[in-house]
Amino acid sequence: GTTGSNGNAAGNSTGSTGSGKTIGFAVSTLNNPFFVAMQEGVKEEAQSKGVKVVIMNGNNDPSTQLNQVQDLIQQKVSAILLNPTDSEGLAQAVKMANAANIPVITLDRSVSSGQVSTFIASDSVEAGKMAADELIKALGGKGKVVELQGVIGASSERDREKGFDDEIKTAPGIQVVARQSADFDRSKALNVMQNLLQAHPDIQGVFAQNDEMALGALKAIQQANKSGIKIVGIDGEAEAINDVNQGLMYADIAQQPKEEGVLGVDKALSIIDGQSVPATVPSPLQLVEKGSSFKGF
Amino acid sequence: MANVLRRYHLGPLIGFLLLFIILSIVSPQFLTFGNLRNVALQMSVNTLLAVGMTFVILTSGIDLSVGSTLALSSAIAAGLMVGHTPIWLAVVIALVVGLLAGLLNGIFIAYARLAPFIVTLGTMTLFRGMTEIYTQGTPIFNIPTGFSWLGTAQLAGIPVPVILTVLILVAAWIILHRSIPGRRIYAVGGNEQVAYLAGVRVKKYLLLVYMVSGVLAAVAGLVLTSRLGSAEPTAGTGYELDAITAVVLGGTSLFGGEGTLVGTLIGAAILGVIDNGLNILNVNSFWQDAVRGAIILLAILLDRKKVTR
Amino acid sequence: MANVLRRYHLGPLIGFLLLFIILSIVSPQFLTFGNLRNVALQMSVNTLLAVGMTFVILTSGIDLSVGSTLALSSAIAAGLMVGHTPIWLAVVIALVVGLLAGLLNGIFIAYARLAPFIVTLGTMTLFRGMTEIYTQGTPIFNIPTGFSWLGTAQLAGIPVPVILTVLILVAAWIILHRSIPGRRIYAVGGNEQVAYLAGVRVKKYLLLVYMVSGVLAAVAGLVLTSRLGSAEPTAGTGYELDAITAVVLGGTSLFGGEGTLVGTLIGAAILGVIDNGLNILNVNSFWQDAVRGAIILLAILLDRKKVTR
Amino acid sequence: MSVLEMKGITKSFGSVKVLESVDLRLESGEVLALLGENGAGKSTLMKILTGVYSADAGEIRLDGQPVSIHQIQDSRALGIEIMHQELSLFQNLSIAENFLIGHEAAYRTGPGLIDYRKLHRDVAKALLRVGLQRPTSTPVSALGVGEQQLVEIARAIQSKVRFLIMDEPTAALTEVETARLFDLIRQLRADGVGIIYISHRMEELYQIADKVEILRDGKFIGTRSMAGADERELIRMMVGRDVDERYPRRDPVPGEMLLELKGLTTHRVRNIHLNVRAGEVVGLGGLMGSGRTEVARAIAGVDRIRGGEMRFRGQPRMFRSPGEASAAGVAFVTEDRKREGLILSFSVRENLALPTLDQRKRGGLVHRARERAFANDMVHRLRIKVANAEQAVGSLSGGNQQKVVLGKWLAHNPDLLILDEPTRGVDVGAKQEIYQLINEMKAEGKGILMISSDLPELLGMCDRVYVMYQGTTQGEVKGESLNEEDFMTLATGGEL
Ligand SMILES: Nc1ncnc2c1ncn2[C@@H]1O[C@H](COP(=O)(O)OP(=O)(O)OP(=O)(O)O)[C@@H](O)[C@H]1O
Ligand SMILES: Nc1ncnc2c1ncn2[C@@H]1O[C@H](COP(=O)(O)OP(=O)(O)OP(=O)(O)O)[C@@H](O)[C@H]1O
Ligand SMILES: [Mg+2]
Ligand SMILES: [Mg+2]
Repeated sequence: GTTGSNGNAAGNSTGSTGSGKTIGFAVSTLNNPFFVAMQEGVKEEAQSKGVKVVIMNGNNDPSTQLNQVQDLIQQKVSAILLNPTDSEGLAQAVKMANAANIPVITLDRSVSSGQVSTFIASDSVEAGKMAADELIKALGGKGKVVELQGVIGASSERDREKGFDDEIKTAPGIQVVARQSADFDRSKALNVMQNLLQAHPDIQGVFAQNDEMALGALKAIQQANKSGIKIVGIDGEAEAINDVNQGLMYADIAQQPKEEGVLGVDKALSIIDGQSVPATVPSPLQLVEKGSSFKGF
Repeated sequence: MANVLRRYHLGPLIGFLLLFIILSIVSPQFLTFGNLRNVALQMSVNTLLAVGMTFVILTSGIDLSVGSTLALSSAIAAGLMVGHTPIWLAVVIALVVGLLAGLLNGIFIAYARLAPFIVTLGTMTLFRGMTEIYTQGTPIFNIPTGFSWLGTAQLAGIPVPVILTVLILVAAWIILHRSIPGRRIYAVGGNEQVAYLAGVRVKKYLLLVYMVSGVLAAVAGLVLTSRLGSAEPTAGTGYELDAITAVVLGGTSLFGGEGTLVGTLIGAAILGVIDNGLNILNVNSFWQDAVRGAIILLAILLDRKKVTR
Repeated sequence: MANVLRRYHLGPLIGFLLLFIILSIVSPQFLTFGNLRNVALQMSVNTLLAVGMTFVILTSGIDLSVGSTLALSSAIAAGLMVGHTPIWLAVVIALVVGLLAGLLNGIFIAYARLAPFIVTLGTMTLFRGMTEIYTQGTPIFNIPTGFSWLGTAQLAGIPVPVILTVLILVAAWIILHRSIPGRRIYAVGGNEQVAYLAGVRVKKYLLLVYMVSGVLAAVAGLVLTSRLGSAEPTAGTGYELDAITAVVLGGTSLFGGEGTLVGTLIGAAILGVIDNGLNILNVNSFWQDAVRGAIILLAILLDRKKVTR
Repeated sequence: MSVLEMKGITKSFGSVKVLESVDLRLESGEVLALLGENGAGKSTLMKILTGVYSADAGEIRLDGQPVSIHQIQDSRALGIEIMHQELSLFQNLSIAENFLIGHEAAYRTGPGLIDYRKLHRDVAKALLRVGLQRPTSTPVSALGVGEQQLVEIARAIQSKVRFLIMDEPTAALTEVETARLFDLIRQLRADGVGIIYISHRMEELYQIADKVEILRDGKFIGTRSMAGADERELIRMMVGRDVDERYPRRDPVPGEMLLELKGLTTHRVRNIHLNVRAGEVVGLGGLMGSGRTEVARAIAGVDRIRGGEMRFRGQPRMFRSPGEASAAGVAFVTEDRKREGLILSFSVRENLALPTLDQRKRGGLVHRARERAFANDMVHRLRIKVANAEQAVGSLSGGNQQKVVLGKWLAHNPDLLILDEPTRGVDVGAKQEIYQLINEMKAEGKGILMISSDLPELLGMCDRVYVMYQGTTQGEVKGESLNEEDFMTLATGGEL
């Protein structure tokens, strides 16, 4: 099966010389369609460019990912695409790669220290800010909203919350009546939202820090037979985009993970070829509102 | 005295009632029909898993794979429904998947005589992996709307999942507490060796409890999928711990042979009420875990009795 | 025969060697000094936790709180270091925090006679919550570089965490397998009542094992923090399961009184090698969980023996 | 009239041959005693007969026809019931539910539900037969050892049994219950039930058995008709040598006052008065459930003392834990070896060494060579039948397990030794050895408090005996009155 052929492929190539270069891709998790899409981008682009890619899933644990980067260094890959589980924790990994002279490109999230060749991302703080702007617009600057938080302590949770909180303050008419965590999880969001609807039957808006939670909140609202509550999510999952287009969600701040993956491979090849690349490569956020032709991942 | 306490589950019950009363006082929204209905609805998935877990733990086993079984069976059901398989057939297939998952655990445990903890830890990872492969890491949505009845409809104002859970609880109660197989399960958990000497087919009953747990995990998965309208590859992650917590909070011994379904229900209710209360009181997210942990510790302190372990 | 198998850990050892040989054949990178050093380094945190867990499980207990204790103690240490507390003092305080965490578990379990599973489940949530409150959900970084020695330096080509782990393993081995307290820990796990009647101060030893587990969790936390250069509020989540898996894979009975540290080391090595192997073989991510689960099941099948449970 | 025969039964556990071509023949309406030393293979033979183990060779015939018994259900279908030597009750279930498991067919109603009313009615009747006055819904865990033994007896005879095997049914019973049991056995015999009866109490065999079959080291030695069989000959056949004098009591040389109880009261016993001097063996007797064990537990620091006074070596003392008692020089040999005496996952060596670990240490470490030497010595001294001291204690025969329990406390070299049923399930030869040990300790000036349900033993070994009745000391028999009549008068609540 798949496992066997992968094993052989890895077994046949020692080092990174010859026509086929090997690059490593350390992804924070594949338990989330966002990163699955990023992986798709990396794989497809690598295939079309004829390079081999070694993919490692960090399962959202910084030390697991640190171990995996060590393994990549050990395998002497030509470049490492790093989608860090955490900005601070993976700095150490980047320093180790620096010491081994392997270029590192960070995707979606960067690291707080160590030398990164380039950083390709959409800005999570900015995404939070855009979500706040959408809610302000939707509610005409007045009303009660709730915020569904991701896993407490996860960097995406912190950044999106920061962007949202700072921006929502600019509309004094909007009151954030509850901030509760649903761990970026759809079924938890369903329960949490049901509970919040009990406590605050009069809310008019929901900011969900990712689309999974937005979709869970939507179910809770539908099942409570409420209407008119504006939901804004972040990510750009196909299911959420679909719901935006049907008017079920108000808006989505879409990132383009597949694009980030593609860019990552391209920049890595440039660096390997000795070309210079800019320190940051933006992967623009896409505001999706009803009627947009944007396709999600 | 200790016996009375145990028989009427006074320990866990007092914990539950205290929580209930405190929440009723501090939150005006708590003690409303709508909110209690919500709590019951939200408890249903964990209660279903905890019922199966009670069977398993009574034999001094454990089933860590329920969360993954839930994910696998519901992903397969959702995939089939999206592929236009009739709903009833997809449901039956999901139940069969749950049954087979339990059967696999049971064979390893009853026939290969391996430790339940490590077997179900292995299958937990295996079934999760199978779910990831099947879904390719992406949620399955656009499930036919007909299927949403199970998770979202109400009969006489009571959500269908709640009714289903109550029916299953009653059936399980009759089996465990009134039927011959039920007494044999207690016997196996009390002392496997003695049960064997008394002529109980120990292996058969070990197999049985894991199959019950697997099927109930599939039922829980169907309820969850129907509520969400989608099947997630990550669904049910960590649910095994919640189910075990409910069982143990309810006074069932992890060493087998002692415990009741009523206790399990109370345990699940304690957990359900904690989560609901934290949300409606809008307790700061940073504080929630600390509060939840402290309440669990207080609840078991109230139920202090000679070593449950 | 069964005895020989058990004494020399042939079951788990065969599993480990098979894995090792297969990986050496299919991957040219596996059997290199650099890679094996990596594996050893990567194993160190789990091995430290698993050593403490072995003490606990030998008394038929369990400690689910180790991951949270790890997070709490290292967050506090990191916070202190960032606040200019001398490194040695911050380290000592972290160890004391681990000790106190274990003490709290131990008091609930030894003196209040509550079930270890549910107690440590409560403290797991409580300590995690305390970490979240302390860190306000944000990683603590900018830790003085002097502290990075512990996690990143090498002595004679061997990483410091590996040396530390080996030293602790040896000390723990002497205590468990050669000392009088060790024998008493086994006795408490074998039959608490008998041990008590033979004059063993059961409560003292129960307290002790949880304190050992707490301190080792703090040590593991310091190693991890030093390796990462930052302390994360989510650090250690789920590590308890890995530690328990290592212990049980190593042949220790969850029912207490039986098992060895050598077994635990082999168990941890199996897990370490699986993860390393899956990575260097570049196994498709969606397939990794399924493969990992299947390997765990195969490893225990190889160790098939009379009920461990 | 049927005949049950076992022919050429051979069985090994690993490399150890436990039974070698053993024959057995049992007819309806007869009581066959099975006699043999600890570890001779009696229980193993019975387990083969009931399908718990399968024989490596040999066959079982019923009325001349070979029958195949490979699992427990097979023997039960043939009407063979067994009461195992080790208590086999579910501690977590009620008395009634213990009757149910294994006999579900009789109480099935509807689709697999339980006819609890019929169950409780039947169980109440069965308890009445054995004279146990407890509600049928009592959890077994709340019963004393003796009471549990009665429950097992009641359970074994409830069904339609053709052949009944009783593996040491009286080990935990006193005279009164034993007498009632013998009435039951006679009744069953009259009803045509064939009974195999295993016991280490020789005098019982004369009371109840028709024939006796002797095993030694897993080999068939011979059968005798019980009437007129010579006890010395039986013992010689069993142990292979002569065992003299049944109760080798020595004259006491009472010394210092070791233990005095004045009005001692706990949650189960009250107003206990007794004393033990150095150099004497003092008995504590009474009927089952009279509270003997509770007195011992209170002295040894297991149960809390709620009233009265206890003096040890003249000083008022109450031990708060067994550890404290043991440090002060009190050793307590408990009666229930599985629950309180042995760690089954430990080897013989580790069990023997447990209470005295501190005596063989080097730094904080176990002095392994000395521990091994000690264990080998103890195995030798008590003639514990094991391959070596590393053998798991769980695989020993019942009597040998009992010797391990005794051995671990002998090593402690206490001033006061409390023995609760020290010879339960121990064979005659080994009993003699235990008696010798008791006498040696006595000669060394130790005080011994001995509880035994074996009345001849109690009267034969002790210098004087306190008799308990319903949780209190009713009186003392010594000198002239050290006899069964006076003992029983006190034990049943009378006055001397
Ligand atoms: N499961 C087992 N595994 C290994 N050895 C065993 C096992 N069961 C019994 N033995 C051994 O077989 C021998 C016979 O044991 P058995 O229990 O039949 O003796 P017994 O005659 O009933 O003795 P007792 O009078 O002490 O009850 C003993 O040496 C014992 O150690
Ligand atoms: N756990 C318990 N719960 C309730 N009653 C108990 C318990 N343990 C013992 N008893 C009762 O306490 C009384 C005295 O105990 P016990 O039977 O141990 O006395 P004994 O004279 O040593 O008799 P035995 O022959 O059973 O050893 C008995 O009536 C017994 O049934
Ligand atoms: Mg026997
Ligand atoms: Mg007694």
